[in-house]
Amino acid sequence: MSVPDRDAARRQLAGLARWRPAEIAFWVAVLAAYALFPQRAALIAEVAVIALFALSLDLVLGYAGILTLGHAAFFGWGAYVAGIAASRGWEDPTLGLLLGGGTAGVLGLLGAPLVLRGGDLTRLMVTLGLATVLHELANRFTGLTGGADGLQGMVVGPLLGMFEFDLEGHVGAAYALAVLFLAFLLLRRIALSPFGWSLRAIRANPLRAAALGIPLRRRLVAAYTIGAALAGVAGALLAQVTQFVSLDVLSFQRSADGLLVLLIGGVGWLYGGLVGAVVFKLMQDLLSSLTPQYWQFWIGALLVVLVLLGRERPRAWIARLRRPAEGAAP
Amino acid sequence: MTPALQTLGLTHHFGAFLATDNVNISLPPGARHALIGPNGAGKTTLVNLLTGVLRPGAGRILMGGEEVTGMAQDRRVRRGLSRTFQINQLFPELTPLQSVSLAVARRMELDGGWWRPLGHGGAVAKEAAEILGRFGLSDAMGRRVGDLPYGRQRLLEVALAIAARPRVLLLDEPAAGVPEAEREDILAAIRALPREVAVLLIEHDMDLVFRFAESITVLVSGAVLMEGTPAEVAADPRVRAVYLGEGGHD
Amino acid sequence: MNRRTLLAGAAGLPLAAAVLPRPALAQGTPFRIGLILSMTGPFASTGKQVEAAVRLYARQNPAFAGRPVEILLRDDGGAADATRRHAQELVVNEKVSALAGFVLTPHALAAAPIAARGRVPMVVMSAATATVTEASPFVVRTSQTTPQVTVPLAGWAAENGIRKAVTVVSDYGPGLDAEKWFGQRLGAAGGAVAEALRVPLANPDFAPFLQRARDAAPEAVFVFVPAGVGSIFMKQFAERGLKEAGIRLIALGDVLDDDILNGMGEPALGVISSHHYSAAHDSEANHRFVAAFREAAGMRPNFMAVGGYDGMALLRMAAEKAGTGAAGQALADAMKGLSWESPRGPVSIDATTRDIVQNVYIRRVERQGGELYNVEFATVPAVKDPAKAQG
Amino acid sequence: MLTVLFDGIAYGMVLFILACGLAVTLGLMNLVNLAHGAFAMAGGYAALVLVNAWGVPFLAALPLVFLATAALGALMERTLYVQVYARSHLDQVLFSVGLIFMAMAVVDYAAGPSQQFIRIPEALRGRIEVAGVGMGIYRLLVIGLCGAVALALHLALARTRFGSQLRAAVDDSRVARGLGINVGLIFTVTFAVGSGLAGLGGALGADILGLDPGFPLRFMIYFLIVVTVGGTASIPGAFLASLLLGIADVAGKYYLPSLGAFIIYGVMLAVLVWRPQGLFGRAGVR
Repeated sequence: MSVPDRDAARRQLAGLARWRPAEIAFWVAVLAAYALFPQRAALIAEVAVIALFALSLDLVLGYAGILTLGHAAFFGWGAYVAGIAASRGWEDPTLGLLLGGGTAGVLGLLGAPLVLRGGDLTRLMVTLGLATVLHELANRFTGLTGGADGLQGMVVGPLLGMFEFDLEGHVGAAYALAVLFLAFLLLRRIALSPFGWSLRAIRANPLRAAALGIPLRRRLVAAYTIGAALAGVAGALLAQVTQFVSLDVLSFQRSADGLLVLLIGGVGWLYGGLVGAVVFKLMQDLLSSLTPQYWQFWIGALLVVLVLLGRERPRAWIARLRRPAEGAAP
Repeated sequence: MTPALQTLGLTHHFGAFLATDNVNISLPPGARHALIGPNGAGKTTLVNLLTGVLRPGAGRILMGGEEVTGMAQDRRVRRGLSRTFQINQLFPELTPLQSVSLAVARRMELDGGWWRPLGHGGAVAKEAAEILGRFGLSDAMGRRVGDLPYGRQRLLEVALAIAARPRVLLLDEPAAGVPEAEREDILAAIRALPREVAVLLIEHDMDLVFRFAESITVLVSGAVLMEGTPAEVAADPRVRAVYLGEGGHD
Repeated sequence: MNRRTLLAGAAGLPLAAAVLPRPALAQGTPFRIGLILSMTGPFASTGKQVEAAVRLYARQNPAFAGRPVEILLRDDGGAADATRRHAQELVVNEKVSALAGFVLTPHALAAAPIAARGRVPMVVMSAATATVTEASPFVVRTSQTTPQVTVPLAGWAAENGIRKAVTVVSDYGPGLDAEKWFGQRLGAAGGAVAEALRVPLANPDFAPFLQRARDAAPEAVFVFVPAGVGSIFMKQFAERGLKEAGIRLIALGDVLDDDILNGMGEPALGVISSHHYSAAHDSEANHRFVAAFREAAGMRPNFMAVGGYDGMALLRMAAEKAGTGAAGQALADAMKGLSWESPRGPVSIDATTRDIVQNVYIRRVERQGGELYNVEFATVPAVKDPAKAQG
Repeated sequence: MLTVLFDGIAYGMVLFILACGLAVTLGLMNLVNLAHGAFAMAGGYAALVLVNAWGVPFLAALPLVFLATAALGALMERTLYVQVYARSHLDQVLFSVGLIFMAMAVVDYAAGPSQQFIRIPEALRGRIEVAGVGMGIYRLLVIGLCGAVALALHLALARTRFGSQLRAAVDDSRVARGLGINVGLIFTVTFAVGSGLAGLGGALGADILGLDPGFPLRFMIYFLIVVTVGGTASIPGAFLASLLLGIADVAGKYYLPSLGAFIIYGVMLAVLVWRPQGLFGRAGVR
C-alpha cells in the first residue's frame, strides 16, 4: 500500500460528507423564499410538510427498497397523536412533535415484521391495508379523533414558549422549515453513515449484502422504523401548523402524493424529496387554479410519462457527467 | 489441530433427489483446498449449505470446532466465513472504495452506526485502501464498479470477501468468465491470500486447481469420491473415469 | 462540482418564483367571495352543484350593494388541510369579504378558526353536522343540519303507524347523528329502534345488512348513507324483497339526491323521505331557479345547489343591509335574523345560532313527465336545528 | 343461515371475476398492474353506454363489454404496458397509479362524478325461494356466469396449447422464443383476456358494488388481497380466496355488524401470518 493511495481513499470518503455549494445554495434559496414571499407562508409550510413526508418515504422506498402504498398510515398517526395531545391540554408544539414521531416509530417497529414478511406484492397489500385499517379506526373512535368531522379543539401553544402561531402563518412556516431542516440534517447523517451505506447495499444487491455479513432484516426494520417516525413527525407538523386533523391525513391520496413527489424529484437521493415537493406543490397549485376539476388527470399523466421516459435516465445521465471521484451524493 | 471448517455427515435432499450425500470435509487453518466434480455433482448445494443459504437435512457444520449448522448467514460471516460468487455479486452503482469500505466497516462492527459518516476517523479508509492496493485496484477506487472491466470486477469480488477478514474463504469459480489473458491475475491474487486463511476453491479450470490447491476433494453425485493431494487425484483411475476422462480440462 | 447538487440548488429558485402573489386586480372595491369547494375527489359532484349555483346567482346579481361580485374558486380536493390553507390565503392575501362553500363538515371546521381570527364571515353551503356553526361566531349556514331533517321524518313515521324500525346509517359522524336523533324522536313517540346498523363507509355490498334488517322484521327501515351508495342500497332493498315482506323504506333526502335520482329507476319509486329541498318544490321562485340552473349547468339542481344559491342571496342581502363599505363583524351581524323566500320555501337565519331555519318536507318519489322526482306531500314549517334547540 | 352464505358466494364470485385477470398478469407475467380496477371500471361504463344509451339488452351487452375492454387492454398493452414489463416493481406501481388517476379523471369528465346505474332487465330483478332460502335472481346469474368463466379459465390454462405456451413463455421467454412461440403475442392475448374479464366483472358487479369514478381505487385493496391470499399464478387459488373473502365479509357483517369494516383485513392478516405466500401460493412474486 502506498501512502498517496491511503490519503486519496481518506479524501474520497471524507468528500462524501462535505457540503457542496449547490446544497448550500438550495437552503439559502429556501430561506430567501421564506423571507421574500411572506404572503405565501401557508403554501411554504405545506411544501415543507410534504417534503418531510417524502424524505421519510424515500428512506423506506429509496434507501431500503421497501415497496409501500400506505406510508400515510404513519403520517396520519403522527397527526392524530399530536392533535389529540394538543386538544387534551398538552399545548407545547415540541412535545406534540416528539409524541407524534415517537409513537409512529413504535407503530412502524411493530408493523415492520408483517410488512417485511413477504414479497413486493405482500408489502403493497399490507401497507395499504394498515393505512386503511387506521383510517377506519380513526373514523370509528369518534370520541378520540372527532371521526369524520375532524378533530376539534386543538390548542397549540406558542412555539418554544415564545412565538404564537399567527393568522398569516409566518411562525408556522418558519417552524415547518426548521423541523424540515433538522430532519434533513439527521437523514443526511444517516445516509452517509455506514448504516445508510448498508441500506444502499441491501437494495443494490441483497445477496452480496448478506454475504458481507450485513443482517438484512434488522437493517430493514430499522429503516422502516425511522421512516415511520419521520412520517409521524411530518403528520404532527401538519396538525400543529393547520391546527386541525381530519381523516384525509390517512387517505390513499396522501401516500400516492408522496410517491409522486419522489418520482418527480428522484428516488434514493435526499434532495429528491425536497425538489419533488417544491415542483409537485407548485404544479398542483398552478394546475388546480387552471383546471380545478381535472388536475388529477395531469398528475396521473405526469406519473405515466415520467415512468415511461425512465426515471433513472436523467439521473444516470447526470451520474455519467459528474467527476468520477465524487461518488454518490447523499 | 482444530479444523477451520469441518462438515460431519452433511446430507441434503431436494424432494427425492439426494443433492448432498453424507459429505465429510475438513479444512485445517490455512488450507489450500479445492473442491472439484462434474456438473451436477452438488458443489453449489454444498456451498449454500456451508454459507447458510440452505439448512442441511442432516449432519453438522463446525467452524473452529464450534457448531454453526443452524446459524443465520450474517452470523456465520461474523464468525469468519466469507465467500465469493460464481456470478459477480457487486454494487454496480458504488465505487470499489465505497464497496470495500462498507465491508470493512461491517467487519469493524461499525455498520449499525448511523451518526458518524462512513469514513470517520480514517481507519476504514486506511484498511480499504490497503485491500484495494493488494488486488491492484487502487487506480480504480473512485470509478463506478459497473464500468470496470470484467476481470477487475472479479478481483473486487475477492477483495470484498477478504475485507471481512475471514478464517475460511469459499471461492466459487473465481475464474469463471475471465478471459485467458487475465486468469494469471486471478491466480496471482488468490495465491497471495493471507496464509492464515483457509481457502476452499470450487473451480472447473483444472489448470488453476492444480496450480493452486494443496489438497483436493472430488465430489460425484453429491458424495465424496476421494480426497488427496493433486498428484494422488490426478493418478486415481476412478477420478479419471468420472471426471478427467470425460471432458479433460473443462 | 456535483451536477446533481447543482440541480438541487436550482430547484430552490422556482419555489421563490411561484410563491409570488397573484397580481392584484384593478382598483374599485369588488365584493370578493372566496369559494372553497371539493372539485376533485369523491365529493366532486357536490362541489360542481354548489359552484354552478353560486355562479348562476352571481350572473343574475352581478353586484352586491353596488360592488361587483368576484368569485375566487379554490379546490381543496377533499382534504381539510388544503381547505384551511386556501382559507388562510384568501383571507390574508386576497382580502376576501367572505368565505363560502365547504362541502364536508371537516372542511368547514378546519377553516372556521381562520374566519374567526381574520374576522371574515363564512357561509357554509353544504356541510351538515350540527356543531359547525358553533365553531366560530362568524359561521353562518345555508344548507341544513342532519338532526333538522331527521326529526321531522321520525315524527312522521310515528304518526303513520311505524312503531318498530331498523336504522341503517353510514358509520361516520353525520350517520351517527341521524341514528341518534331518529331513535330519540321515535322513542319519544312510543316507538322503538329494533336494530341500529352501521355500515362501513367503504362498503361495497349491503346484502348482509339488509338481510339482518329483514330478519328483524320491522315496520320500516330508516336509511341515511351518502347519496351515491344510497342508490345501491335501494336497489338491493327492492331486490331482497323487503317491500314484499311489508317493510317500508324511509330515508333522509340526501339518499334521494336530485342529482342522481333519475338514474335510480324503479327501486326508488314510492320511497318516503324528508328534506328541505326538492327540485320538484312547487313555487314560482323554484320554477325560475330550476329553469335557470338547467340552462346554465345542464343538470337538475339538488339541495347542495340550493345551499350555494341561498348562501349568495344571504351575502347579497347582508351586504345591502349593512351598507356598501361594511365588512367583517358588521357583515356577519347583518346576516343574523335575515329572512327571505328561497327556491326551497321561506327561510331565515336564526339570530342566536346563525343556523338556518326552514321548512322540512316529507316527500315521496314519483314519476313526473318521465322523470323521477321527490314530490312533497307534507310540510313541517320553520324547523330549527333541534341539536341546538335542545342544548 | 343459507341466504347469507348465498350472498357471500355471489359477492366472492364478483371479486373473483374482477381479480382473476390480475392474478394472471401478476402471477404469470410478473406485472404489478394496480390499474386493473380501471379496466373493470371501463367495462362498467361500456355496459352503461350499451344498455342505457343504445338499448342493447343486458345479457347481449355482456360479451360486447368483454370484447371492448379486451380490445382496450390489448391496445394499452401494446402501446404502454409493454414498456414496463422489464421495469422494477416500483416503476410498475407508479405507472399504474398514474393510469388510475387518469382513468378516474377521464370518466369524471365524460360521465360525471356520481353513481351510475346499468338498467338490469326486470326479469332479473326478483327473488326466488328454494327450500326456504331466499335468493336474488341476479345474484344467481352472477354465480352461474362467474362459475362458468372460472372453470373455462382454469381449463384454458391447464389443458390447452395456449396455456402451456403461456407457461413456457413465462418460465423462460428466451427458450420459448427459440421454440417458435410468439411471446409478445401470448402476453398481449393474456393481458387482453385479463382486462376483458375485469371489464365483464365491472359490468356484472356494478349492480352490487356500484359504479363511479372512484371505483379503481376503492377496490384496489380487494384485488390485492384476493391475489395475495390466493397466491399468485393459480386460478383455483384466486377462486377459493375470492370465495373465502366474499363469504367471510358477508357473514362477518351479518353476524358482527359492528366489526364489519375490519373483517377482510382480519382475514388478510390471519392468512399472512399463517402462510406468507398465500393459501395456495408458490414462491410467486418477490
